[in-house]
Order: sequence, then C-alpha cells, then structure tokens
Amino acid sequence: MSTDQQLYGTDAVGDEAAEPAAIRLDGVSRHFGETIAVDSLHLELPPGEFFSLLGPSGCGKTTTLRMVGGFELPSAGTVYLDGRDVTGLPPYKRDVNTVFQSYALFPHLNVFENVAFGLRRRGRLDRDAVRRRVEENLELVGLAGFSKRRPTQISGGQAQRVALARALVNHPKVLLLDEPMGALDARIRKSMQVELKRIQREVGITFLYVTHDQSEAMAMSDRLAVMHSGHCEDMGPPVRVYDQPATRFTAEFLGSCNLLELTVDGGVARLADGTAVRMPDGGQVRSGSTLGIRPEKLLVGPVGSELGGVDANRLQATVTTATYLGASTEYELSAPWGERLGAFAQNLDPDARLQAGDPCEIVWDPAHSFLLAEDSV
Amino acid sequence: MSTDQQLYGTDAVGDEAAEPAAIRLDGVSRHFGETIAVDSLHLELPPGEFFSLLGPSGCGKTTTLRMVGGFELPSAGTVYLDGRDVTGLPPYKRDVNTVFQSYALFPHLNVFENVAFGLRRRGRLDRDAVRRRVEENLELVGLAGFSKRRPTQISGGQAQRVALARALVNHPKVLLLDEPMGALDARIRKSMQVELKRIQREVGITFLYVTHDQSEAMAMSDRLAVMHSGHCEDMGPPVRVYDQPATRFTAEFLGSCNLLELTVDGGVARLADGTAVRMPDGGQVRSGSTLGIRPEKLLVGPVGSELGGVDANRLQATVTTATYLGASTEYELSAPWGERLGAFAQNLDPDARLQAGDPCEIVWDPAHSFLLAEDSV
Amino acid sequence: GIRGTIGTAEQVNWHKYWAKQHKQGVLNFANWPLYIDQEHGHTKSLELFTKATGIKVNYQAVIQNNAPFYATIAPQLRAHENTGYDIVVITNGWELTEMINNGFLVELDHSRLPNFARYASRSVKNPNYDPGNRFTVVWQTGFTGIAYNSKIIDRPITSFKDLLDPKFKGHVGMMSDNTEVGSAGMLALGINPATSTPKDWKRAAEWLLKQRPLVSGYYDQSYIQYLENGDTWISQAWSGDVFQANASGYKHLKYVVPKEGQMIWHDNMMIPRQASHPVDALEWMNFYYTPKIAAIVEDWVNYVCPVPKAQQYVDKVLQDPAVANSPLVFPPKEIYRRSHNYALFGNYDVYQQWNDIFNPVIES
Amino acid sequence: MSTATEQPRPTLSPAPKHYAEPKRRRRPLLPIFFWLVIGITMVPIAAMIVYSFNNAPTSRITFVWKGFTLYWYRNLTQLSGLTNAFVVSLEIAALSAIIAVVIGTPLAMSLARYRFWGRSALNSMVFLDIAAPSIVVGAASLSFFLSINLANGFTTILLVHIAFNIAYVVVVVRARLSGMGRELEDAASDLFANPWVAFMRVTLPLLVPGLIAAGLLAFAMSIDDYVITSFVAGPTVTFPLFVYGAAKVGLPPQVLCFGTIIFVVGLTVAIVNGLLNRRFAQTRAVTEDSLA
Amino acid sequence: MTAATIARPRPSRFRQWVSRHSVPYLLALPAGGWLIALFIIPLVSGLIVSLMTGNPDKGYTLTWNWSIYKDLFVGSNVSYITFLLRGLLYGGCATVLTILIGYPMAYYIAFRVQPRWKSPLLLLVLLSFFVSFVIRTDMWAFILADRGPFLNALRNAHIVSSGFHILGTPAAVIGGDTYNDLAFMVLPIYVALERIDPRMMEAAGDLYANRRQVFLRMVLPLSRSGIFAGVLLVLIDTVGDPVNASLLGGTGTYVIGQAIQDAYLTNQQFNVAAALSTVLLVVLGLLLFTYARIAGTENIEDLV
Ligand SMILES: Nc1ncnc2c1ncn2[C@@H]1O[C@H](COP(=O)(O)OP(=O)(O)OP(=O)(O)O)[C@@H](O)[C@H]1O
Ligand SMILES: Nc1ncnc2c1ncn2[C@@H]1O[C@H](COP(=O)(O)OP(=O)(O)OP(=O)(O)O)[C@@H](O)[C@H]1O
Ligand SMILES: [Mg+2]
Ligand SMILES: [Mg+2]
Repeated sequence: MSTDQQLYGTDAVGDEAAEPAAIRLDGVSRHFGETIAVDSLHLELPPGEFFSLLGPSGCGKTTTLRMVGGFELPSAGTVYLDGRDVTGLPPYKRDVNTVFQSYALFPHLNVFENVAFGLRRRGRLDRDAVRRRVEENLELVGLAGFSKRRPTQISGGQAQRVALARALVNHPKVLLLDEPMGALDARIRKSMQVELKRIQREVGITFLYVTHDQSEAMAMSDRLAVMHSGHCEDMGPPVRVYDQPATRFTAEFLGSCNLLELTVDGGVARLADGTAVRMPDGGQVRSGSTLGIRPEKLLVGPVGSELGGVDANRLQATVTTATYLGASTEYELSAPWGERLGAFAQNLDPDARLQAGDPCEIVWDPAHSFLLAEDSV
Repeated sequence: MSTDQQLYGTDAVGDEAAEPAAIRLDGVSRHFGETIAVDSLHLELPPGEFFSLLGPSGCGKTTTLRMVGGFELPSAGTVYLDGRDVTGLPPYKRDVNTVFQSYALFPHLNVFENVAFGLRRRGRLDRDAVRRRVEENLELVGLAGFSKRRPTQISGGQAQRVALARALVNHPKVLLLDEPMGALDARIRKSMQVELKRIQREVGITFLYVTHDQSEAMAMSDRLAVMHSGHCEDMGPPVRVYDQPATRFTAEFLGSCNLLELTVDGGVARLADGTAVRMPDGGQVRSGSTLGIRPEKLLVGPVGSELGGVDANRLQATVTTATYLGASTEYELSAPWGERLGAFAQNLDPDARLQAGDPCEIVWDPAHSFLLAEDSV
Repeated sequence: GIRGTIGTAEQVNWHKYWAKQHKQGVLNFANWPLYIDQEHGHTKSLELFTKATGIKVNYQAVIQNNAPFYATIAPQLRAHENTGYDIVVITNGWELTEMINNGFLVELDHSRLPNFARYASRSVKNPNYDPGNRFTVVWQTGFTGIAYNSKIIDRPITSFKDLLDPKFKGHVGMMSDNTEVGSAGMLALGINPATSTPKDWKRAAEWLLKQRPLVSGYYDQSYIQYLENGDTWISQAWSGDVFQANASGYKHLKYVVPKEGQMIWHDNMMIPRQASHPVDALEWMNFYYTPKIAAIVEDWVNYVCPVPKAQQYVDKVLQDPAVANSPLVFPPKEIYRRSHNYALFGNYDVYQQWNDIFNPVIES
Repeated sequence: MSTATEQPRPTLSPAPKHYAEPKRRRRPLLPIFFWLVIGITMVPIAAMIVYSFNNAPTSRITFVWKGFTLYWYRNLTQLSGLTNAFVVSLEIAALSAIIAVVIGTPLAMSLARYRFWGRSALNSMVFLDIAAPSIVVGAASLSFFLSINLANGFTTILLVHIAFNIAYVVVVVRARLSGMGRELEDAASDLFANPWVAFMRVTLPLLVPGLIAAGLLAFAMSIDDYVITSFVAGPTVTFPLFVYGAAKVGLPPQVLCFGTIIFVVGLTVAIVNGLLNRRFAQTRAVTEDSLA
Repeated sequence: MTAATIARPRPSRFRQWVSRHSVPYLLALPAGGWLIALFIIPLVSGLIVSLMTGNPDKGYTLTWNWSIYKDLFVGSNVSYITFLLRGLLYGGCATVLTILIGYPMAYYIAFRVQPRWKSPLLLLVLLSFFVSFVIRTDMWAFILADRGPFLNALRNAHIVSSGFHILGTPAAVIGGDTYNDLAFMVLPIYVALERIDPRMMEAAGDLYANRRQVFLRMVLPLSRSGIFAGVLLVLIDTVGDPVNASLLGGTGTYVIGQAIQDAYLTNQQFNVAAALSTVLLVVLGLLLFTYARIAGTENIEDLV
C-alpha cells in the first residue's frame, strides 16, 4: 500500500504508534458478479475525525460503508476497527452505528422506543439509565418533546434527527452516515449540516460520511476522499483537494474547472495560441500537462480595467453567455483560440455586469492555478 | 385587478391592442374543498416570453399550469390563449403542450412513437411529413440516434429531452413546463438549463415554466412571478425581483438575506445599536421599516482593510463560523448588537480567508441595499 | 405399481370373528340421499332405534352413485383399513360382486337376524348375487320401467318400442347409468339381461344408438324433474320416484310395466370388512326388519318394501292407504314375475366390456 | 429535490387521480354497468340467504315461499352428515392455513431477502403451484397416493391443502416483505440485534397483518376447495363435497344456513382485516417511500 | 498496523461464508421440501401412472405404455378429444366474457371513484368468494331451473317459449364459469390500471388524443399485463373445471374435467385419468406459453 500513501500523502498514517486508527481499510475490495463495486481500497481514520466519502452515483460509497458496518463481506482485504480485525464480524457484534439514507426508523415503535432499541438489545443498562440516556440524546438532537410520536407523525428532518439519536445513543466508536441528507430539501439540509457538525464536535466520535454533494462534503469534513468507480482518486483536507486536485476527475467533480492544454518551448509554458503563462510555484511543467483554473479564480472585467497584481496572467476574450444567478453571475467566455472558459463573479452593482457579446479581460494569479501531470489525466 | 397592476407594475397589460397576449389569466382561482390552491391570479405573457412561476412547494404553481393546460377547471376566472377564451376547453382542443415533471413518456412506445404521438392524433400530416418533423425535433434536442429506444432504456436527462421534443414537435403556441428538471441531478440540470434556453430562443415560442429552484428561474426567465400560498407576491425581471424585492417573502425566498430593523430619529435611519446608515436613493424610510442586504453585497475583510467606496456603510463585527464551499466561503458574523449576519465571499487566496473568531469589518454600498415598507413585511 | 383387489381376500373364521365383537353403542350408517324417513329433519326410525337399543346412529347420506362411492372406499378396503362406515348401502351390480369376491364384507351372523328370517319378503331372500344372504340384506327394492305424461301422450304406452316413436322426438328421457340403459336396450329386443351375452349387448347398443336421436338427455336422479315439468314426455323411470311424484301432485305421470318386462334391483345393507361396530350394525338390520320400522321408512321412501307385513301398519297405524294399496310399494306376485335381474359381471374384464359397449351411448 | 436519481420518478409530487369539483360532463354508463354486474353477482347470494329462512315442508329447498322461519338455524346440526362434513372442513382449513403460514413464511423470507442458487427454480415452483389447474393437481395427487398405496382420507386432504396453501401464503408474505425493504432488518442488526432478535422485534411485528391476510386467504381457499379434495378425500366428506352430492337431489336448507354463516363471518373478518391493513398502510407507505 | 493487530488471528472466512450462505436454504427447506414432495412428485407420478396398464382387479403396473396417448384420442370409442375441445371452448368463451365484463369494472374502480371508495368496491367484486363455490353454483342451478321462479316468470310473460330452458345448455356452463371467475379477471386488470400514472393519460390528452384515443392508445396497451394475468388465472381454472359442467350442464356438455373425474372416481381407469390430466396440463401450458410469446409479457411470475 506504500504507493497509495505517497499518492495521498495522508497525515494519519504517522501516528498509529500512539493510538490505533478508528477505522482502517486494508486493500478492501468487493465484487458483485462482474461489477467491481470497491477496488482494493485503503483508508485510515484517526479517532474523532469527520471524514467524507465523496463520489458520483455508483462509485462504491455505500458498499464501502456497508463493509465497515458489516452488512457486506469484503471479497478481499481486511477491515480494522480500533486496530481490531472485524472483517468477518456481523453488524451486531461491531461497535459501530449507522444512519441510513432512508433513516430506516421502525414504523411500529415510537420515537423513544426507536432510540432505546440499541440499548435494550445490549441490555447493559437498567430501565432508568436507558430512559435517561434516550432523553438526553433526544435533547441533543433537539427532539426533547417527541418521545411518544410515531415515525409517521414526524417530518423528514425530524426523522433524520431521530435516526441520528438512535445511533448516537449507543456511544459507538464510529458513526457511519449514508447520504443522511439525501431525502431532505435544500433548506432543511443546510441547517442540518450545521447541526450535524455541532453534534460531532460535542460527542467527538469519528464520523464516516457518504455523500455525492461536494459542497456538503467540503463544508463539513476534516478530510475527504473522492471515489471513482470503486477506487480512491484523491484524499485530503477539502481546501487541498479543491485547490490542488491530484487528478482531472477530482478537479472536475469538485466543481466546474477550466483545463487548458500546455505546450512547452524554450522552457516557457504556452497556451494553445502561444501566449506564455506563469505557472504556480513548484509545478514542473511538461508538454501535454494541463493547467487548471477554477472559474471563481478568473477575474473578468471590461477591457483595460486594472484587475489583479503585476505578475498575474492576462487574456483577452469575449463574453458568450452571462447567466444571472442572483448572488453571482456565471460567464461563458471564448478564449482567443476559440476554447470556452467558465468564470464566476460575485454580483455587486448590477450595471457592472458584462453582457453576452462584450469583449473582456481575464486575469488570474498563477498561485490560484494548478498543474495536472498528463498521466493523471 | 387594478390593485395588482399597481403593485406588480407589469409591462404587458398595455399592449393588448397590438397583438394578443399568448397567455392571459384573469382573476383565476381554484379551490380544492377547503384548500385554496390558486387565489384570483392575474397573469399576462407576451408571445415569445420565457416566464417562470417560482414558489415553495404547495403554493399553487402546478395547479396554475394545469388550468392553462386544461387539466383543471378554474373555480373562478377566465383563461385566454392568444386572446381566445379557452376556460372550458379540454386539453386536446388547446393549442398548448406540456412537459410533465415526471415526463410521462409512454412506456409502451419507443422514442420516435412518443414524439410522433401528437402529430398522429391530429393527423394533419402524412407519414413522411410526420417522420421528417419527428426527426428534426429529435435533432433539435440532440437525440438524433435514439428513435428506436424505449423510455426505460434512456437516462433521465434524455427522457427529459424526449418529453421536450414530444411537446415541441406540435409547434404549440405555448409550452408549459412543470419542474422539468425536478428529477435530474445537479450536473445534468445545469447543462439542460442552457439547452432549454437555447431551444426556446430557436423556436421562439412562449414558455411558462414552473419551478421551486430560484437560481434556475433567475438563470432562464425573461420575467418571473413569485407565488406564495396561491397568490402572486412579486412579478418582474429576475434582476429587479432579486435586487429590489417587493415583499419580505420574496426577499427571503430568492436567496438568503440580511433584514435589519430600522429606527428613525432626527430624520436619520439607525440600526439597533444606533449606528446611522445611508439609505438607497429614493427609499423613504419610516420607523419599523426594514433594510435588506444580500449576503454577497456585504464585503468582509480584516479590520482596517480599506474596502468599498467613501460613502459605503461600515460595521465592526466578529466571525462566528466560516463555511468553506470551494468556490466561495460563507461567513456567519455577529453584529455589535448581537444579531447574526450572513456574508458570502468568493474564494481567491486561501490565506485571505477569515477564520471563526476573527474580528472583521463589514462594508456595503447603500445602493446595494433595499427597503421594505413594514406593511409588506 | 398400484395394488389391485384380487388376492387381497383372506380366510376368516366368522364364528371366532363374531365371538370377539360386542356392542359399542355407535353406528356409522352410509346411505343414499332422501332414502330414509324425514319429518322436518327428524328421522323417526333412527330415533326409535336409539331409544330401543341406546345405539347412537351417525347417519350420512354420502352415496351418490355406486361406482364413485365404491371407488372412494376401495383403496381402504384393499389396504384392509377402516372405511369409517359400519353399514353401506349398495345396489346389486358389479361393485357389489367385486366386494363379495374380494372378501371386503363381513359375513352376517344370521343368528342375530331373527327378524329377517321371520319378516323378509321372499323376493329379497337368497338373491342370485348373494346366495343365502351371506353378506347382504336388502334395504329397498325398486323397479325400472317407463313413465309417461298422460296429459301430452293420449295413446296408451305399453312397450319399450314406444321409446322409438318419432312423434316423441326430443322429449324422450333415458337414464345415465349404463347398466340401466343397457338393460333397457336388451329388454326392448326381448333379451333377458340376466342371461345376456356380449353379443346381445352389442345388439342392444345398436338399438340404443338408433334411438339416440330421439333422446333429449341421459339423466341421473334428476330425470324425474324433467318428467314433472314436461320437458320429457316419456322416460325410463324408477317406480318410487313416480309414486312420490304422484303423491306430490303430478297425478298425470303414469308408471308402466312394459310388456317386455321391467328391471328389478335391490339396494343392500352390508358391513365393510374392517368396520368397527359390526354388532351395532347387525342390531340395526334386525331392527329394520320389523313391520313397524319398515313401514315408517316405507311410508316416506315409497320404493318397494322388503317387509310385506309393513303393509297393515302403513294402512292402519300410519293411515296412508295410498301407499299401503300401491302395487308399486307392495307389489303382487305377477309384477315380480315380469321383472328381470341385471347381468352379473364375473370379473372386471367383463364389466369393462360392458362399459366399452354402453358408455359411448351415454357419454358424448 | 437534490437526490441524484437518474431515472424519472413518476410517483413523486401530488398528482390528482380524480378531479375535484368543477367536473366535466360524463355519461354514467360505467357506473350503471358496474352496479348492474354487481347486482347480478349478488343474486345467488341473496337467494341463499333468503331461502335459508324459507319454511320448506320437506327437507329439500323448494321455490315456493312458505313463510319465514328460523327452524333450519335452530336445527342446524340436525343432519349429522352435514355437520360432520362442516367440522371436517373447518379442521382442515384451520390446520392447513396455520401450517402453511408457519412453513410458508420462511420460504417467502428466503425468496424476498436472499439471492441464492435455485431461487428462481423455487419461484417458478410456487408460481406453478398456483397456476396448475386444480383438476390436474387433484388427479396427480391421487395417482401419487395410489402409487404409494396411501389410503385417502383426512390426512391426504390435509397434506394436499397445505401444499396448495403454501403458494398463496408465499405470494402474500413475499409481497409484504419486499414492500418493507431489508433496510429495517439492517438497522436492527446495526443496533446489536442478532438475526433472530431482529426477526422477532422488527420483521415479525411489521409482518403480522400480512400473515393474517395470508392465513385468511389460505383458510378460504381450503374451506372452499371442491375439485382437488374430491380426488383425495376417500370416504371423508368435506363441506363442499357434501353440498355437491346433495345438489344432485336438492339441498337440505341447513346447507344454506351454513353457507350464510360462512358468508357473514368471512365478510366481517375481511372488513376488520381491511381496516387493520389501512392502519398499517401508512407505516408501510413511509418505509416504501423512503426507499424510492 | 501495530504488531498486536497483525498478530491477532482472523476468524475463518470460509466458516462465515458457509454460515451466511446456508441461511436461505434453511429457511426454504420446510416449505420447499413440502412442495417437492406433495406437488412436484405427484405431477410426475401422474405421468408415470398414465404409462401403467391394468385394471382395478389386477392392479396397475408400469409398462411404459406410451401408446395410451394415441389410443385415447385416435379411434377411441369414447371421444375424449371432443371433451377436451369442449373444455377449451367453454373455457375460452368464459375467458373472453370475463374480459369484456371485468375490464370496464376494473376501469371504473381504478379511474372513476374516489380513492377511499376503491377497496370497498373491490370487496363487492370479491363478495361472491365468501359463499362456497359449490353452493353459489348450485344456487344458479336452483334459480335457473326449468320450473324455477325466473324461467316461470319469463314463460308467463311469454318472453320465452314453454320449451325454452337454460340449464343443460353450453350457455349455462359458460355463464357459470364466467360468474365464478369474474373476480380473477377484475383484480389483475385493476392492479395494472392502478399502476398507470394518471399524468400519462393527461399527457395523451395534452397531445390531442380524445378520450377514445386515450383509451385505445394508452390505457389498453398499458394494462396488457393485467389482462394476461387474468387470462392465465381464468383460462386455467375454467378449462378443467368439472363442477359448472355437471351442476349447470346436461348430457351435451360433458367436458374433459368430468372425464378425468369419472375415469378416476367412477370407472377406476387410473391410467386413462392420469393420461387425460397430463394432456390437459400440457395443452394448457402450450396455449399460455404461446400467448405469453404473442402478448410479449415479461416474467410471468410477477403476475401472481
Ligand atoms: N447488492 C448488489 N448486487 C449487485 N450489484 C450491486 C449491489 N450493491 C451495489 N452494487 C453495484 O455496486 C456499485 C456500487 O454501488 P454503491 O451503492 O456502493 O454505489 P454508491 O456510491 O452508493 O451510489 P449511490 O451514490 O447512488 O448510492 C454499483 O454499480 C452497484 O450497481
Ligand atoms: N387534486 C387535488 N385535490 C386536493 N388538493 C389539491 C389537489 N391538487 C393540489 N391540491 C392542493 O393545492 C395546493 C397547491 O398544489 P400545487 O400542486 O399546485 O402546488 P405546487 O406549487 O405545484 O407544489 P409543488 O412545488 O410541490 O409541485 C396544495 O396545497 C395541494 O395540496
Ligand atoms: Mg449509496
Ligand atoms: Mg407542482
């Protein structure tokens, strides 16, 4: 697995000596007949981390989660919880709890009984202790008054909180969440994100969070892994992964991105039309490697407007479409060599906005761009 | 209906004399037993306009659309399609076509037959003509090769295009779309928006578009109406409605928004802590009226950074949370008087971003703020 | 393979057998529907029996037809298992022969049947199908002749030939039981079924097929309804049914003993080999063969009474001269003389031959 | 609205199945036809109920109305043959229903919850069991019992009834299970319930209405079966067999009484169960939606 | 990965594999076994018995007498072929009738009544099932009897001639089959119709299809699977059914079902009976298979 470590340069590997990783996947794979859902995956979560698995539909996120939870057996590889090999253990013998995408609340039990279910099964506590634990966890998710309600009598957001409480009440070492917000609508979702983050900070247990919504992942995670057809494309803190993606897929999946082919002559990197461009520091460019610039890093202004610093890269272009989004405007620009570029500008004065057809100047700071080696492309 | 006109100042009413409106709703209402789905609604769409009905779930958008399409009969009011009263006509006698939220493609017919369905029913064209028309419309939506596929064998995005072609092939006077992107995921959605806009420009027919996604509405519409529990809250071009919302509901529905209570003494408007603030021009302020500022209009910087112009409003505050979203960062700030404010900053250099706890300076240009009279609140 | 019946019989010493048996106070009686007295659902004869002997009778009218019923109990009998019945009532015919030949029946202990010896009519003693009544005693006797609707048919009916009269086309009824049909065919040709040969059977079948176009249907016990409501004008018929019909208001239906003669049959009580209450069964047989009980049953059933002395009882006590004086219920000698027995089938192959010849007449 | 499902989902967002007032004109042909047919189907039922109260002189049903009486109900058990037959039918129906549910439910679970070699074979077997013509099933069973020289009677009836009831139970319960989705069982085992506890605490409680329904269906199928039973009954007489036999010479009124009683009881049970289901329906709806 | 975690022995993957994969078989075992022992094997033994020869006296022994299938239908003195065809004819007519009657009813419940009325109406359709099959059939015989109230009324009103009768005619048998199996047709069609998204019909209307066209081009094609399921149930049930034929029919309506019953239960010709039932099974199987091919219905199992 050494190769992967170099590639991902994860910061978690070092300190095993101290305390064992909360979760460790060691070359775990899962095949369903022909389809390879997960392909020799390596993961390592230090205790207390909020870690997200991010990826398009069908990339193997759920399967990975299910293997950690014990709902699927890996076809190969080992799963460690807390340094212990649990690969073969059934779910009910693992110190892990899950918040299911559809919550999977027991419709025949009321909220209280749902939350108490796990404690009852373990039977380590007497009735009062159970009552207290359940009460305080309902408190925690802000559903103090709802004990007697049935799952059918509460809203999606509330159901989601119940599912959370039902998992947390067992004080698991690790909490698994499979697109817990999938069923919620945009507004509730936003507040739940904040809520969830708060709770994680309070209880301080490890969260393994599955989602295909990159903004959600970036907003909440300490680290995230971008998965693609069963294997891990990139892993690291959100800022790193967003600003310096390791692969083209990551770059594009985490939000739209301009990717420009580079040619090198005379040690200078040039764009398609030959314009010389400054590179980000430390990026050694080869012909065929690609320069990436996020649309929000492209400053767009009327020709001659003095945007950016002295050592910024500059291009002339024309606006092809300007899409008004309220808070911001999205521009589609055509570069001199005809390629389409996307730019993104926060809206301030309405009259400052460019219209389709306007000529314009594009500016970006080399430090805001990144390089992709062609092999990763 | 006079009152509404004053309130919305629609620009379409005047020119009935010239050419009749493509759609005109005249005090149309629809009751379902107790619930009032639509409440005496007035609408007027000039030919060729892209008009959006925007509003929260259950506000009556679909019902309105269904009445235009002829699937519901109004409880009161009249529906005109280019000047003709069609209130009582069944759908198959109206020169209108609909793209349904779930597409409602006929599962037992292949793509070609689905698209040809309307033409065959009308039977005005011979087989070849039908074939040609269908082909060219599949062309138009970029599904040239798909004639023989069954609805089950195509993706959501493609199904969506088929539904569109199926409607457009009949050259209707008006096209009705009920959350046509509802079932698509964010990415495909984005590209479909552009597609749809392009097509509308090409065929140049009137679109009545229903959605509850404000950015979608603003990105595509010439004009939009914000609906709320059956009646129209505000109507106009996106920029106007976003930057100068008529009501509090509109302001908040179209995107998050800071709303500050104002008090007036000595002819000067002051915030809760007494700071004097400059008003947008022409806004006559009364005590109890509210000042609205969109988060992206709030510039946030470290204390002493010289942001904004000379006549900008300035406040000292501290960052409570900073949420990283990749392209931008969302700040929650606490104002001196304790109120929470939202701000929104495009990400440029990572190190320029503020962290939770940092003291900061908030700046906004009076022209970027708007006033709400308390009665509208 | 599926076990056959032949060779399943075993030698029994009936003295020892009866010595071992004793009364248990229960009797499971399998009979045909509507074949015992019923007054608003009460069965006087059985109630008297229970009162007299303390034996509780479990009377079940489960027998629709001989063959099907025999088919249902045959497997048990072959397997030497209890059929659940202590008395079953079966018409003389192949099934009965079969049961006797294969030792499926208990030999009756006539020392316990004094009433049979004393009261039984000569016509039911020592029948050709069960010499010496070793295994069976008669429950009812019946005649199969011709009945016709005197309202519609004005000329007298005297012969089976009349069943061939084209005037009656589409209104002639026949029985669906191939034994009855076959016998009718032979009588029509002047053949005595009891002594008939397969060659005769073929001729009879030809006659019947000739007659077929006139026939409106081959009916089971429902034939009488068709007579009553005039769908059939002339039909093969059982004496008792016609009598009951007359009694219930269809006076215009006339029963005729054709000049070629009529068929006589006997429904017999018998005890299956593994029956669990044979003594109780014998007690009932004995009890039944008293004028009083026979009369009570007869007054309702109206077939032919096996106990001549019942006539007085019906007449005097039950005050029912119609039944008492009916030649069909208490027939005079010469009626018996004009009655013929069915052909006897020695083994299955013969019976099968009969079926193959006559089933095509009926099944269609 | 931001789940990433690629396929359109027709069942979302309220789509009115019926138009509320104001209505368009419709000629009431359908309702008239519907109620006409229903009316016709009611005729024999009505006749049965009415004539069970007819004061018939003989103990065969007759057309002429001789006045109202409860006599036949009061003397319900008068015909020992009929009563026995009815009791036998009840016993067989109850036993076969219970056994079929007990052994059919696990089969349904394995079919609904697992992918395994031979699954489709089992499925087709269950399907065939329902689809096979009863006359063939009856005949085949009889040939079987004959060839193993097993004398027919109560036992054989029971064996065969269980055999065909299993299929009905499996179909009903399987539908119920797939409606429930396996997520709940996953959740239970995630909450430290071993498979057995998970079944007892989660699956079973949610399955109860389904089991009741299955049981009732099985009971009905068994108590009403004539064709198959007629082959394997031997000398044993069940209610339908008795009725069939009696039908040839005219039914005793008590048959109608029993029929009426079955009718009333069955109807009430069905209605009660329907209401029960309605109560569970919402809960099922929730679990189903959340899976969509 | 500390030495400790590495050193810890891992439980045998194989044992888990077995324990997890044996579960479904254990669950399926009782009922599956039961079905094999008392459904599949009997079906086979039915075939075996048909290949036996003998008679109830001597018993029957397996002689692989395939020729019986020829003998039964070619030059047999009892024309079983007629009975078979008659059964198919009656069954077919009944099936068609149930479609013609059942479809409108299902349509009415599915589309024309408020949701809360649907299950009550369905219950009405099912109501006759709460009366014993034999009783309700015989009640028809009782009501339609030649001297029964219904026909008498007709005769007195001189609507029909005095000779007119219903019982004993093929019409009576087909009618009985239709009546008894109507619900088997209504239910699956109703289910299929319920599955149709009403917006599908609105879409058709939106595309200029009037109500007739909406029905012909949308509803009918989309309810095909329901009709198929109905045909499956009704045809199978009616073709072999002996009860209606013997209670409502007469001598001219003798069908294969009765033939099988009589061969078994009257004449004890076990081999003949077994052969007939095997033939019936095969014929029905082929019929429905070809129909499935024509109707292009996917996975028949789903229909049940
Ligand atoms: N039980 C299963 N049987 C067969 N294939 C499966 C099964 N479960 C998952 N797969 C396949 O494995 C791949 C990964 O599935 P998985 O559910 O992990 O993706 P995912 O990332 O969770 O997608 P989504 O975001 O839609 O939930 C998919 O191609 C899926 O089709
Ligand atoms: N057929 C109906 N019967 C009863 N109430 C209805 C019916 N159709 C709509 N309503 C009610 O009318 C109101 C408006 O419904 P409508 O579908 O127009 O809202 P909407 O804006 O389309 O919501 P969404 O965005 O969820 O589609 C809702 O309260 C709904 O419950
Ligand atoms: Mg998933
Ligand atoms: Mg809507």
